Parts: sequence; C-alpha cells; structure tokens
Amino acid sequence: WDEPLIFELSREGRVGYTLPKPIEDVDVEIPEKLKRKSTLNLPELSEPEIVKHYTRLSEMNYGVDSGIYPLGSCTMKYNPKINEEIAGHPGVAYVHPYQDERTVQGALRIMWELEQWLKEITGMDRFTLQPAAGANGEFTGVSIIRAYHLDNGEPQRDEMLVADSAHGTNPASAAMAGFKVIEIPSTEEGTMDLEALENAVGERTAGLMLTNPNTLGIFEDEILEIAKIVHKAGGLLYYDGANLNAVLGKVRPGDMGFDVVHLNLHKTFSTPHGGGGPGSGPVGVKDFLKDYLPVPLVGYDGERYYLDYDVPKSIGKVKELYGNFAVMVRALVYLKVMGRDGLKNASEIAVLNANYLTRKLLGTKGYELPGKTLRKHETVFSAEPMKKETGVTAMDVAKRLLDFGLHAPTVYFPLIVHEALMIEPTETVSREEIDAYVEALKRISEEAYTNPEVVKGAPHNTAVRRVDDVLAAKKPVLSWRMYLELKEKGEVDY
Amino acid sequence: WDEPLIFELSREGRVGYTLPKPIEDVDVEIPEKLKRKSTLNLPELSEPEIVKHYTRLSEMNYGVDSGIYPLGSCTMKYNPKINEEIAGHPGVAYVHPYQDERTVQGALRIMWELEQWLKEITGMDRFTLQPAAGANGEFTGVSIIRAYHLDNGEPQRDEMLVADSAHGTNPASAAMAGFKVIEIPSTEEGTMDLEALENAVGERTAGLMLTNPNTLGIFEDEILEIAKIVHKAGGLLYYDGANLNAVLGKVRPGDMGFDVVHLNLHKTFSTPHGGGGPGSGPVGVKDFLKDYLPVPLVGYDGERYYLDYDVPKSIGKVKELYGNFAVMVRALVYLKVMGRDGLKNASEIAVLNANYLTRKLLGTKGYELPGKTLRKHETVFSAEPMKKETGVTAMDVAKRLLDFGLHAPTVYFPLIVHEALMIEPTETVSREEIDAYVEALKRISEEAYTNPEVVKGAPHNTAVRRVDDVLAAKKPVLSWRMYLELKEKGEVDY
Amino acid sequence: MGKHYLPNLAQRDEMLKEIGFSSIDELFSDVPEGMVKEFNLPEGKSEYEVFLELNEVLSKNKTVLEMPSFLGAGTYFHYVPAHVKYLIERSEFLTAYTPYQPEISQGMLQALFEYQSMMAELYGLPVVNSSMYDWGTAIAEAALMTVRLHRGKRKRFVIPKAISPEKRAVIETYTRGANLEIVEVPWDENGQLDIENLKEAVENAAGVYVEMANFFGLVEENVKEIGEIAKEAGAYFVVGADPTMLGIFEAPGELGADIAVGEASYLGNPMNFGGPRAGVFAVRDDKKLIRQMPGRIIGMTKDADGKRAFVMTLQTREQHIRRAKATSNICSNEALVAVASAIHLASLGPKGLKELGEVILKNTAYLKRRLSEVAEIPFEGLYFKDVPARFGRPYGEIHEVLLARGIHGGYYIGEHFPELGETALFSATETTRKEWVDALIEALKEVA
Amino acid sequence: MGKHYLPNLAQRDEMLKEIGFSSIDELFSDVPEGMVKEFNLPEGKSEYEVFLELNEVLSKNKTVLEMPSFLGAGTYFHYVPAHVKYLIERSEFLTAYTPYQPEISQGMLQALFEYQSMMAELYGLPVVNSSMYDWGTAIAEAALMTVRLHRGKRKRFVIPKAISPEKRAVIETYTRGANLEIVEVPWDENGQLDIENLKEAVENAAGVYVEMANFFGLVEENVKEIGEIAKEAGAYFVVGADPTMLGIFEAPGELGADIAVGEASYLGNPMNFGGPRAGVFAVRDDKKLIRQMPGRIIGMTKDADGKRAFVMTLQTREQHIRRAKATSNICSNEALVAVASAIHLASLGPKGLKELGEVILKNTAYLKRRLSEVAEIPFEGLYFKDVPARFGRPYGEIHEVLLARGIHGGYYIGEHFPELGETALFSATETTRKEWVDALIEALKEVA
Repeated sequence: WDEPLIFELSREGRVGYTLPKPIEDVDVEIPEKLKRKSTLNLPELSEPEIVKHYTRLSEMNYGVDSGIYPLGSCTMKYNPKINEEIAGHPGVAYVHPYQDERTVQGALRIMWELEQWLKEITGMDRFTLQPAAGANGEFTGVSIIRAYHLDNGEPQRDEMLVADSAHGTNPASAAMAGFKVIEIPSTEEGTMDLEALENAVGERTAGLMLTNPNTLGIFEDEILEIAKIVHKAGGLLYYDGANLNAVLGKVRPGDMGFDVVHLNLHKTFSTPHGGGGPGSGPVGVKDFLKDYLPVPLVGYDGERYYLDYDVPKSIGKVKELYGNFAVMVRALVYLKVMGRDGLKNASEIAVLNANYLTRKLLGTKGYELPGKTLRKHETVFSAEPMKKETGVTAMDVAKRLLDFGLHAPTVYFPLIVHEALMIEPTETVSREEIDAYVEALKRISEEAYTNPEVVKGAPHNTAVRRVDDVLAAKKPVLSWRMYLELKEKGEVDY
Repeated sequence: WDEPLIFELSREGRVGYTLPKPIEDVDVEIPEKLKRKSTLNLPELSEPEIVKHYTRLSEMNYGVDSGIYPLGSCTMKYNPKINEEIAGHPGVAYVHPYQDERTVQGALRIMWELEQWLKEITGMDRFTLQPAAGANGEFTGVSIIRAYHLDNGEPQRDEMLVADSAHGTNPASAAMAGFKVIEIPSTEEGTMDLEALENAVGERTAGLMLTNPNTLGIFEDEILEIAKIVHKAGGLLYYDGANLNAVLGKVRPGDMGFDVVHLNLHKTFSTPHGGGGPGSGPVGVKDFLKDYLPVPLVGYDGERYYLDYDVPKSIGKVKELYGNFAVMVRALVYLKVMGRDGLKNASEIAVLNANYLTRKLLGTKGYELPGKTLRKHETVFSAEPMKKETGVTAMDVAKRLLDFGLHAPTVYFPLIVHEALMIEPTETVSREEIDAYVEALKRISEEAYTNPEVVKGAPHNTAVRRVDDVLAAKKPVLSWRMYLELKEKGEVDY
Repeated sequence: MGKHYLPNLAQRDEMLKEIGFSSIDELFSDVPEGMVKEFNLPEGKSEYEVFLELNEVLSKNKTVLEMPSFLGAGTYFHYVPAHVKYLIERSEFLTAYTPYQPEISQGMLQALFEYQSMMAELYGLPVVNSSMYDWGTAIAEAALMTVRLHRGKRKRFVIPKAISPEKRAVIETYTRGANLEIVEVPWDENGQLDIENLKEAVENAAGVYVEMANFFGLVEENVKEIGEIAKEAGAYFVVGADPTMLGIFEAPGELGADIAVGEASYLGNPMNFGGPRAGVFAVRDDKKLIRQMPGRIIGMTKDADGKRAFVMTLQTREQHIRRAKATSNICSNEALVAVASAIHLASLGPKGLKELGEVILKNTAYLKRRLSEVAEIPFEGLYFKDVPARFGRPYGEIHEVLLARGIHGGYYIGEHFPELGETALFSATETTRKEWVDALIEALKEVA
Repeated sequence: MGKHYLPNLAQRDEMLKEIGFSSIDELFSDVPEGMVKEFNLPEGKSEYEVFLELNEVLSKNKTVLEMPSFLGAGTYFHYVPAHVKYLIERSEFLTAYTPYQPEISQGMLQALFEYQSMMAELYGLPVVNSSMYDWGTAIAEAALMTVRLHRGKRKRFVIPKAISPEKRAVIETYTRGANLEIVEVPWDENGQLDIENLKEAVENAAGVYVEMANFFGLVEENVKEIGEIAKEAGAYFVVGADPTMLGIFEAPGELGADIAVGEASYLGNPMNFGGPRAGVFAVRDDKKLIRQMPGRIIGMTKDADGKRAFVMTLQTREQHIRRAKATSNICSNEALVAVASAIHLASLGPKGLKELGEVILKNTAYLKRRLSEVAEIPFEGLYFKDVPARFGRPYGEIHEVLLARGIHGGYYIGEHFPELGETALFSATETTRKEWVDALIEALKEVA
C-alpha cells in the first residue's frame, strides 16, 4: 500500500504526547533576538495515528526476520531476541556515562568482558570499544598507525596500501587520516598480487589494509608472506574485520600477522543493523600499539572496573564518550550464548552455506565465478556473460529477485568484478532458503535468455516499481520543505 | 503470501532452544508404564526459522495498529504502548502468587488501587478482580445473585431475565449458574419493552441482566423505571459492562440502579485483546452483596496491602489465584494517564464518532437504521433493504470492506436486527478514518446496486479468498494430526 | 489528559457541527436528567509520571530474580525465551481480537491451529480447543461436559483429594449451578490415589478426574488403571497433565483419557503473579465429545479458490449462537497465552521437550534429596516439580527465617491438608540453580 | 552451544556431501597449515543462564531511576515515550540494513526522509543527512567540510573554549589528518563568547563554530552577530544546537548558519551509558554545500510508474563510489536512532516541542535558583539544562556525600576548566522532579 508522508497526515491541534508540568510555573524570559519566530512545520498527530503510520512503514520494509538477506560483506545474520531483551534492561537505558564508577560497575564489567572475548578471538592484546561503526574503527586504526610512525620519527610514512578489492571505507578512512592511498591489484585467482605488493612497499609505506578472506570471499592463503613483505618494509598490517565471520573460532588475525584489527559487532556478533546503524567498530592492537588507543580504556584491578584515561600517546577520541554501549551489550550476550564451539560452528556453517550456494549455482548460464571456486563465507558471481548475451545486468537480476520476495545480494562490488553479485547467506539461513535462492537465480537466468524484458522491467510486485535514482540525484528533493517549494514552483510532478 | 504450517517447515535434528544443564546428572527412573512411548510429532526448527514464521504470520493478521477495527460490542480502542511497557516490568513477570505478602506489596497495591478507580467509575462498593474475562465475570455476578437469594431463603428465584438484544454470554452465563433464562423483548425504538418486563417479573425473578447503552448503542432512558420494576419484584439488576465506554466518566451504573456490574478491562480500559484473550472481567457489587464475592479480595489497612480470604458467604473461586494480574496493570496505567477528564473525553469522543458515522451513512441506499437515531458509542445498521433489493447480505458487505483494507463491523448481531452491521469506531480513530469507512460503505452500496457480483464474491485482495466455514464444520480438521489422517484417507483435497 | 489518544478531540466542534449538533451534551440528551455527574477521580498524569510511579510501585515486589524461590504448587518459574516474548508483542497479534474475519486473520488462526496441533501431540488427543482461562476452569468445564454427555442423568464427578485448593474451589463454584456432586478420593499410604476408595466413589459418576502428578508433586502411577475403573463404571475419564511432563511421560490419550486438561501457560509465559494463564482442553476425535466441548476451536478448510485456509469452526456449540443452551459461556479466552506456549513448544521440538522434562525431573530429585537431609518427605515415589517437606516445628517460623535470608521458601499446605502437619511444598524447575538449593538447605539446617 | 541459531548444523554432512566435500576441514583447506587453532574461550551457555548472569551484572548499575541524577554535560535523561521504543523494535526496522534496495525498503527510506524533513524544520535548513555518529563527530565533519569548501586553502577552524571536552577531543582527532588548526575563543566575563577575541581568531578561518547554549548551559546571546563576523571574514558559519531548544529558540538557519549540527538522540532515545547517539547534520540548500556534505541522504523521486518513492541519493559523494576522494568515510550511521528521534518529534509536534523547551527552561531556572542558595553561579544569564555551581570546598568531597545519600550529583568540570575552580555542572530536563532538587539542595546545604 501507499502510506502518506507523516506531514500529509497532520491535522491541526492533534497531539501525540503528554509532558509533566514544570516544577515551577514561572515565566523565564528568552531574549527577543533568540526567540523562535520562524515557523515550525512539524506534523500534528495523535499517538494511535503515529503508531499506525510507523507500523505500516515497518511492514513496507524488509529485515532479517522477513527472509534471506544475503547482502555480501554485510553479514546479515539473525539477530537473537535475547540480545534485545538484555539491551532493554534499565541498567543499560537509564545509566548516565558520567556516573561515579562505583555506580556503573555493571556497565564497565560488560565492556571489560567484551574486550577479553575480542582479544582471544582476534589474537590482539588490547581493544578500544569507542568506534561507532566499522569506518569509525578503520579511521581509529589508521590514525593509530599514523601516530606510531610519527612517534617513531618516521613522518615520511604517508602511504597506505589498499587492495583493489577493498571496501570503499578503507581508502576513505586512510585518506581522512592523512594518508596517500596506493591500490594493490589482485591476481586472476582473486588474491593479492604479491609482486605488485613487493613493488609498492618502501620507505613511505605506513601500512597495508586488508581483509581476509577478501571481498571475493577468498582466503588470502599467502597472508604470512604478505605480512612479511609489509613488516619488512616497516609498514603495519591492518585487518578489516568485515569478513571475520568466515574465520571466527578458526583462525585469528593476530596469528596471520596483523597489527591492528577492527571488528563490526553488527556483522560478526549478531547485533542488529538498524536500517543502517547503530553499529559498533571496536579496534584491537598488538601490544606495541596499545599506548596509542583512544581514551578512555576500561581497566580492571581485580576488584573494581574503571575508566582508564592514562593512555600516554593516545590519539584522543574518535567519538564522544565510550562508544555504542547498548550495541556492546548485545554482542556480549551473543558471545556468551555461543561460546567457543558455537562461534566455530557459526563460521563453519557460514562457509558451508556459501560454498553450497556457490556449487549449486555454478554452471548456470549467464553467471560466472571469477577466481577460485573454494570460498569462505561469501561468494561473488559475475553476470557479465548474461549482460553481454541478453542485456540483462546484475542490477536487473537483483531487482528481479525482489519479485520473488527475496533480498538482493550486494551488486557492483567488489569493483574488480564486472556485474558483480556478491552473496553472503550467513550461517543462520536454512538449506531450504538457499535452495530457493539458487532456484530463483536459475529462473532469472532462464528468463534473461527467453524473456529478458521481464527481468529488465523488474521489480513488478513490490510496494513501488523500480526507483528512479537518476532523477533523485538530478533534482534533489531532500526534505518535505524542499518538496513543498519545488511543488509550488511546479518543478516536481509527483 | 502463503506461509506453510510450522510442521511443514520442520527438518529433522533442528532445535530452537537451549536449556541449562540439570543440577546433577543422575538418572531418575520413570516407571515403565508411565514412560512416553507414543510419538511426539512436534516441529523441529531453529530460532531464526521460528521467528520468520511467526513474523510472517503476524503480518497476515489485522490488529488495532493496522487500521480502524470497528467491531461493535468489542471496543477495539488503541492499546497504549506504555501499558505494555509497564506490564513488562520484572515486578510483574517474575512474581509468584504465593510469595509472602511483604514481598508483593507493589502487586497488591496495584490491585487495590485499580479497585478504587473501578468503584468510583461504576458507583459500586466493592470489586473482585478475579474473573478472567467478561463471561467469567458474568458467571461470577449471577452466581452472587443466586447465592444472595439462597441466603435470603428464596431458592425459588431461579429465573434470570435477559434482554432479547443481549450478548449471548448473558443467557449462557445465567444458565451455567443454574438459572432459567427469560427473554424480554425490545420495542420498535430499540429499548426494553417495559410492559413485557412488568409481565415477566415475579416471585421467581432472580434478576435482570442488562447493558446500557444496549447493543443497539441506544441508551435505555427508562433505566430508573426498569430498576424500580425489577427491585420491586425482589430481583437484582445486573450490568453487562461491555458498553461502558459510552458512559465512562459521565454516568455510573450504580446510579442507574444496578446492583452488580462486570467490566471488561480489555474493552473499556484499553488493554489489548490478544487475538481473543487474555481479557479481564472484574465484578463490582453494592455493599449488601460484598460478602458473596470470590476470595481473596485485596485489603489495605492503611499501611499494608493484603489478601483477604475472610469473605463469609463467598461463592468461592471462579478462576485460580487472583485473576489476570498483567491485564490489571495495563488498565491501571491507562486510568492514571487518562484521569477524570481523560475518561470523560474518551466517552464523549467515542459517542461523537459513532454519531458522526451514523449521520454520515444515514440515507445511503440499502442500509437502514433501526430504532432511534441518537446513538451512544456504537451504531447498528441493517442491510436488510440491500439484501432484498440486490441479494447482497451483511456478510457480503463485511467481506467487501476487507478489500479496502478495513476491518468489518460485527455482523448478524444483535439478533433482533436483520442483516445487522454493528459499528463501533471508538474514540481513538480519526475523523479521516471514519470518513474513509463511510466512503467504503457507500461505495459498496453503489456496487451492490450496479455490480452485486463483485460484493458477493468479496474479498478479492486478501491473503485468502472467502473462507468456506460450512466445509470446516462439515468436515472438521482440528489439528495437524487429524489433517494427516484425513489426507492419508483422501478425505481432504487441500 | 489522555488527549494524545484522542485524535478527534481537536476536531470535536467541527464534527459536531457537521452532523447538526451544537454540543456534546446534546449527544447525551437521552440520559435522564441529573444522572450525569462529575466523578471523584484524580486528574490524568503525563506518561512519564505514571511510568515513574508504577516503576517505583512494581520495584517493591521482590521478584524471584532478586530472591531465589522454591514456590510452586501450581505456578512455576519457567524461563521464557526472549523470542517468544518479542513475537507475541508484535501488535498484529497482540492488539487483534477473536478472528471473526478469517480472511484478514489467517495469521492468528494459523498460530492457534498450530497451538491446537502441538497440544494434540503432547496430550495424545487430536481435538484441542484454542484455550480455556486456566487449568482449574478447564477441569470444571470438563466436569460439566461429562454431565452433559450423560444428559444430566449422572451428576457425580470424582476428583482426587490431593488436588490444588485453587482448582478444588474453582470446580466447586463452577459446578454449583448444575448441582454436581463432587466426590474426593483420598490418597493411600504412598500418596497415590486410593484405588479401593475410587472403586466406590466411581459408582454412577459422570466423570473421574486424575492428575499425572498430584498436588504434592507425586507422579500418579496408576493413571491407566484409574481410567479403566472409570470406564468400567461408565464414567468419562478426565486426565490433568502439566505439559512440561509430556516429553518424558506418556500422553494422557494413550493412558485412556477421554478428555485431557492442563496449563498451557507453563510454556512461553511468565508467572505474572498468577495470571494470565491458559487452560488446555483436549478430547478424543469423537463427534459426541466434540459437540459437547466448550470453547473456541479453529479448523482447517478451503477458501473460494480451493486454497487452504483457517477459520473458527463448530460455533453452533457456542454462546453467541446457542445462548442459554451453549456448551459454555466462554467468549474471550487466552489466545495470546496459547500462542506463546505454541511458540515455545515449536522452539523446543520433541527433543527439547524431552530434555526440559528430564532437567526438571533431575532438579526435583536433587531438591528432594537435599530436603530429605533436613525434613521428612511424607511419601516415597517419583516427584515432578513439587516436593513436600514436613518439619518438626511450625513452618511459619521457618518461613520467617528463610525470608530474612532472602529466600522465598515453600508453600505451606498444612492449612489445607492438616493431616500432613507442618508440611510445605518446595518446587524445582529447569530454572532452579544449585546454589539456590544449597543456600536453602543451609538455612534449613540451622532453623529446622 | 548456539545450535539454535544454526539451522543447517543438523544438515551439515548431507550438504557437504551434496557439493562434493567430505569434511568441513576441506572447506578450510586454503588456510595455511597450523593456523587453525582451538580458541581459549568459555563454553556457550543456555539463554537462561546468560539472562540470569547479565541481569545480575546490569542490576549492579545504579540507574537514574534508583538515584535522582543531576548529571548532564552533554548527556541528558529525557523520557522516551513507550510507543517510540516499541516501534523501533519492530524487526522490519531493527534488523534491516542500509536501504540498498529501495523497492523493498520504502518503509525505512520514508522514515529517514521524514527524519530529515523534521530536522530541516527544527534547524531551519532544508538539507539534512540521515545521521552522523554523534554531535561531536558532526562538528568534526563540519570542520573538514568547511576546509574542503575552501579547497584546502584555509585550514583554520574556530571553536568556543566553552565546549564539551568530549567534543573538543573528537574534533582534534578527526582533523589531525587534514592538518587543521583548531583555534579556541574564550568566554567573556558574562560567560558569552568573547567577540573581540573572535574577531582576531576568525582571520583566514575556513569555519567558525558556536553553540546556541554553551557547555556551561549558558544560552549564547550573540549567535547571529557571531555568524555575521564569520561571514565577513569569509568563513562558513557552523551552529550547534540541542534540538530540544528549538521549539522556543530561533532556528540556526534563521540565525545565519551555513551548517548546523546537533544531537538527535536527545529525542526518542535513552542515555545507554553514552551510546548509541546520532549527530544531526544540516546545510543550506546550496549545491556547493550539498556536494561537500558527509553521510547518507535520502531523496524523494519517482518509480517506473511515476509514483512517489524514496531512495538514497547523491551517493557520488560517498566512500563506496569515490573511495579515497569521498567527503567522508562514514558508511554505517545511526539510522535507527534517527528514526526514534523522528517518531518522538512527530509525537510532540510543534506544540509539544515548544512545551518541552519551556518545561526544561523552567526546571533549569528552578534548579539554578535553588543552587544559588548554596553555591556561586559563575555567570549570570539564561541557562538551558546545565547550570554551573562553584563551591567553597573540593567538589570531590561534596560528591561523596551526595553519593552516600543516593544522589548522582553534578559533573565536575574543574579539571577541564581550572579557571572555574571547584565547579560542577548540574542539569535539569523535563524529567527532573521537584523532590529531587529539594533533596539535593538539602544535602548541599549541609555539606557545601
């Protein structure tokens, strides 16, 4: 159905709130020049109307509980409801970050315990939980690398190496921290080109940002060699934790030679993605980097948990306060429920599911699999043959999947694969869901070769048909206020 | 969409639970003859699959948050979310009913406070909160009336008078309590026929069960006269609280002459209906009946709240323990938020909405309004003209409404109105929702007279088409087990 | 206050005018003069103030999370998985009513059909209604049903003496109108139903009721035999069973039950100070029985396109159609509680239900063993959840000590069963922790 | 453990076989020999055990419901209406990700567009992104943006000295890579931004940042003038504002802001020990500004049928397309927090937001008046939420007394602003109760 904008549902005089009365009903004068005089066009609705509006909007949205959500690189695993229940405890919601430490021992203990888990899982020595998301973590990590080199009297190390298959946040974060970004190409096999890496490293090398398995879902099997090359050149190795779900409980970045790691609690540790956030992007480092971590860290003296601001060379803060605490709580609940075996099982099944899907789809006309066949937790097919032969693009395939009630994979990423379809089923979907997904992709292949228009015109059964993003960018309408103005001027016809 | 039965989603070996280990892992022998040997065909699914299944089922269901839900006699008002939040407090969920009174002062206070509100709202002197629902309350009330007459040495008072427009639970409850049920007819105006009442009362009269406003939504304006007739004959007056929403904060049953009242917390006091329950049906009585109330009552000595089992002539218990406590909590939250003015406003708007709808629809071809035009919180139209002229029945109209995304009214009730459409918008719907409802009813009238087949064939856009309830009754399939058996035998083809 | 729930409050005057009224009072002109009055009630408060107030009031309750509890006796602290709570709080389930319009209520109908189906498996009887108020009212309704099945010619209903006083009282109140004679069969020296006594009591009985574990937690060993005795006497056999037993104990249907009852809320629902709960009501697939069954039943059928669909069925038994002649007056039931228990059951599956039963059985055994160190266990035998312990001094005194130590002790039953002396029921479930039991025993050692 | 989250664990071997593998290890054959290891981690636990444990741990936190709190200083105890919580917990919102597929994500897209639209109204600037991590990172991103707008030719960014140390630290870390010069402007004797000092600092500045109420809670009287000074010097004007002020205080856009930032989580979100939060980021409708904006933006457009629809737009600014040249590295943001604040705003409406501002203003005034009985208020002027109070003895000692009395006292700022001496910030919002303030003052009277 179509749900009007909340502004269109507004009727004068309706209210959706109650407020307590002020302690004293005295007039407090606001200086004339600061008093609000401009209009405040907020909607006016009652609570029942608001609840209906957002209930309907929610039903026009696809989440992990709606069905398979195999967005590659996003690890859209099931978000256990117990995480939410614990995160809803008053001891989470109603706690002020500046309370006396003696009144927040529970909160600090949760942060401290979470750090211990993450250390063992990654093979790192110390963690900050402050970053709000993966990219915030990346920025933290590369800022630490920068601080380390400066501290070592090597200000010339201003080049950050990044795989050409890397997430866009890697180069963006490096650039934000002041680095020049150098791309390292991949081989035909889909792994890092070691020769190119050898050629790229040097005195200006600050480090290499890598994810392993990489964004093709392929394990960089020469990772120890890569580490050696970078370390030998004086650079540090940065691990993008987006793909940790592939090796959780199996292999540790720390043992692969990484010096800095960021994790995504909302990917690997089952906290919900919230339609785009909040996430949480803890950063772990080897011992020699721990003095550069943001403040505060969480300490424990055997009796008492405390906030530790005594981090001599700290890069400072990458976010206010201590990070997304409510997200950390969820992740810790997950870890405690899963335990050692559970985490290992999770990775194993995630990898099994990705390979199962890969093998089942392999050989279907129109899709090809670039690089090695053995994948870890995700797989990347290319619809390049289909596009060449039928004109049907990866985007068309994605949109057609929506018609079957399925969420599309990530498309057009990694950039090194043309017409990429990046599929990550995760360990929490059933075999039947994967089978149905493969069936749908096969059917779309058939349609592409027999009746391509049905695919190109997709989706057909969704709340809206294919959305015109070119128009959106050409004629930006970014708020109700802008819409009303443009409508008035006759510049929009919708 | 179609969602399979959970049994069909089952796959061997899957689990959706974790359990703590036993304290000691010793073998405890179960006698051979008591050991479970028969099969236990429960479904086997993982938690993510279960969550998806029930999420989808929920999306195939229409609730108060989905849109207008004007089921007459059911008062489907908005259920404030704050009610749910408070009812979710650990002090509700994790409390055992046999705890020492000193450890449940909060719970007892809530029950006591709720009783005080209900007393003032109804004009009664004492309440039991034990009944689980309206009908359970009715049974309680009429049992009290029976106990009273027996106690008074009048065992011959075995006739319960009931209006012919009464809810079916009234006669059923009276019969269950051992009464003979005598129906009192209504006049053309839609109110009780006083002459018939005069003729019906006598020495065998135990009481009269009445709702005011009655099920036509019409206020029994001769209520004081009715009370006089019944009381004079030695009978008691019972108030069916289903329709209290019409007079909340305006008029009190106690002031109308009623001796016993039951309320529906899930109707009048905004607690959710839960797809059929739980409800809560407190019963209030005038002072002279309070010794007959079920045990325990909740007492307060100015310092301490306590359970009072000292009710000398108590009818006993109508339900285990103290009633649906979690429902009571919700009702009390509502009462505290609303307060005196809020309750009054609620009734006034409920009545305004019903009359607004009545007047807007009045005169539409095919529908007629039996009885007085002035209604209280609900209105009853008859589709009798439409049926005669076009063959379209009230049921067809109801089903066609579903096609417009609207919930149908109650149909074929009260029984005294042919082709009844009983509409109760409640105070929490907006004018625009009522307008849309009237528009839909008008459009259906138009369709009935121009293209009746589209109405008779309705619904067309719902998850399933019109459901065959005749087949359901003729060939009962009441569990998965029965289905499998019948399927095996070829006796069902679906 | 409460304006935020009333969209049309702001449009009141416009709307009145539009339909030709000049004031709200005019809408109430049919109310007799002088009857409308100002109520003596507090003013409404803001949501925040009510939240603060109720939060404080409810915090006065000492929950079983704050103080270890050994209270059972018909209400048990089971753990409710978080996803169960989340799912039944989705407003499409929570705020709907009885699915009168099946076409837009398939979700609730299917969920209830699944509930019926799972309970049918547990109880071994294929016909289950979509819930009664609780176990107690379910027994009472079963009693009335057995009398209807005998067309009122038999009015005696036999129950065990070792039954919960709550249930006992409900049965009595419910059956008074129909003039039933409730006959109690005592327990024998082993705490089991006294078979010899039963044989007398059963004469001319409409029905016989027995529980698979009696009020004292003692597993009833002769359920099948009791059923045979009942049937031989021409009485219907009604079996009560805690659903959490049924993964390891035989299904009532297999033990000969015509009707089985139980408490669905033990699965998927918190204690809530005693309510809401939900009664299971199951019968054999026998038209005669089904016709006399109380409560709502969901059936599977087809829609106009021949597609599978669900609908409330067999409504001609019910009050809104049969009125005074209905099989029961029940209308609103405990649907949401039933759905919660079904979700929990689906999560457990056959393996989980078995495991749950085993954990409870083992924890009960541990509790019993430890209690026997400090008190007398009146009967030998197998216990499930509840264990009676008899002390040498007034239990009230012991209770005070436990309370002072932050322990919710047992439930004193000496009042209802004076023949058992200073006995209290202590209970264990899967939630019971070893350290709780150990702390209890330590305290009892000092005081008992 | 964790089996219940892993449907295919039971089908593992079948599935392996079906795709030609003989073991899981084979799937990891590309991992170098010896790298796979057994982790030293605890075993998994049952959901119930984790629930019990975490419930106990979290109960160790003394919440502001248990102890009245006067802590503010950038984090405030506002009340979150229950319906806001319920709605954002609906899993279709909660568990979705960034709406990459608009056709099945219209719900979240529209909710975010509505968020942008409401914030546009509050801040008086029509272009708002769909959230930054928090207010602090929003300022830092604004600083970087003003430098980009000057094509790196200006690298100075002016901020007030009376700013939260949290924000100050974030700005520093964020702007280090781009080599920004952060210049602080002190406060004058009235606690207001020192205009004369500003005039010097602004020279060659890329941007000037000011807050409508400074860290001490003091309402900044000369926002408009400060903007004029900034613009005259060719700097962009960045205004920070608490959204709860904006029902009664003029919109930043009207006061001349090119960019406005703030904290969305003050509406509709609990404190959560400091996170998650969400930064508001708004700019003028100016292509130049929009092109340099960080973060995700939702736009309105049409679908293939010409129907209105919503989509993420202007993505060419973003990291997944522009990589090292992106306007920011932000990817995951705080969408759900933003939606919660929008739902709260929609509930308040214009009248409610105004009322909220007034209640806070009045409660702050009451707190200030009462505090002035026992402490020195360093500056005269109008306060919003925070009030500084200077004491004659070390605040640490006072704090101990308050804590012992069950009161979360003020936030000591003497460490960060030694020139203010033994000063702590006390805060009031609409949640502050008279009896809390009175208890505080009573305690302070005895100790201060």
